[in-house]
Amino acid sequence: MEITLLAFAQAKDDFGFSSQTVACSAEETLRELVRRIAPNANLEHLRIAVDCEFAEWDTPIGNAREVALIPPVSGG
Amino acid sequence: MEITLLAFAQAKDDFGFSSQTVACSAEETLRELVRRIAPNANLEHLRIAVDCEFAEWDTPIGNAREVALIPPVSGG
Amino acid sequence: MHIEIHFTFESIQRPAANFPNREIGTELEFQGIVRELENGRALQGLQYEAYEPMARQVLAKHFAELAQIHPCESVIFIHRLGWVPVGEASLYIRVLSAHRGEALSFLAESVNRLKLDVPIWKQVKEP
Amino acid sequence: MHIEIHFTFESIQRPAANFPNREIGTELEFQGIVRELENGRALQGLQYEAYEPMARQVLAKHFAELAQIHPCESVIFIHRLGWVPVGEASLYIRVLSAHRGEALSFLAESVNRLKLDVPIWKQVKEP
Repeated sequence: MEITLLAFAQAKDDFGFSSQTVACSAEETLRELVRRIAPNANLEHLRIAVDCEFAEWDTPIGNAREVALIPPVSGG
Repeated sequence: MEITLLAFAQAKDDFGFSSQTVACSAEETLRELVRRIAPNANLEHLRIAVDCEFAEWDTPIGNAREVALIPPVSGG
Repeated sequence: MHIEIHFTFESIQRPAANFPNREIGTELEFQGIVRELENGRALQGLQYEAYEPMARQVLAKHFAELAQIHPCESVIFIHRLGWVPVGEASLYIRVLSAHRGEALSFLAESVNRLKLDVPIWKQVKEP
Repeated sequence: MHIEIHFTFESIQRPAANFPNREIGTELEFQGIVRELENGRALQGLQYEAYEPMARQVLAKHFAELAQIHPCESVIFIHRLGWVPVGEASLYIRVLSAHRGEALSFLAESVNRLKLDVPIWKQVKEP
């Protein structure tokens, strides 16, 4: 299976992409997925969203279609 | 001496005037002044202002120029 | 702090946007609109009057006091007088500040105080 | 409750005043303006981006939840994206309600929540 991995704002700069398609399995967790793409990235202040909802890093990908790296928000 | 006595909103209806010039002495209190003009008026919910500042009913008129009867306010 | 207080017998016109400096971060505008129902009665509008010189004096005091507690750059206060039909604004307040918290508190407390001791009255009287 | 959520790369245009019924007593409008100074640096402007489908979903959830606590009739939310120069609005929110307390609380808590978990970002980057 494949998912779309999105990165925004500071995460886009840190990870070096804004969107990529990633092959993965439903059992892999979000943390494992991101670690595989960016082994050295600092995930400390990063939240993760699955199909437009915040998710836990240790959740399996399951049937997700879009996973997004969400740095601290600063709208307004 | 003379002062101007003003009445607004419900007080204007209750007292039957919006403005009148009243002869008085500096020693007369605001309550005595109003009681003299309107012996039967109910002053319970009424505040009184002297030269655009709220005053106590039992203050002497002193050198006031304008005294106003202030029913409960309802602006906005 | 810039303070403007206006009374008008015409429809309230929103003042032109005009920021005094490049440090304004919040523009907050409040309009009080005449509602159809008051105590269960269906109204066509309300009649407003003010003891204008005293209202100006009390409002200016409120704004100066509130600016000490919630520092803001500017307040424009406009109250309509005379007959105000349902659906039209009787009150307009614009507050400018660096940060939103100050403008929100300044506005909320200005309106609370307005309803306590500013000599303005509404009455249910047809024009 | 009427909810509108817009994102725009153009200057924010204030929507036409439009009251859904004769029971609206408060119109409250908030604009967040880009300030020149951020952490002591003098800026020319800020660059905004959003994860728009998620931002819409989170905002809609916030508004629905807040409407349960502070009943309001309508909220229009407009966030600008891309380059926003100092002195221009990045955010506009209009709330309509019967009474001012609800609109003030709804607005204040909407902006608080916006800054917690709505995926919108500003960055200091020249265009």
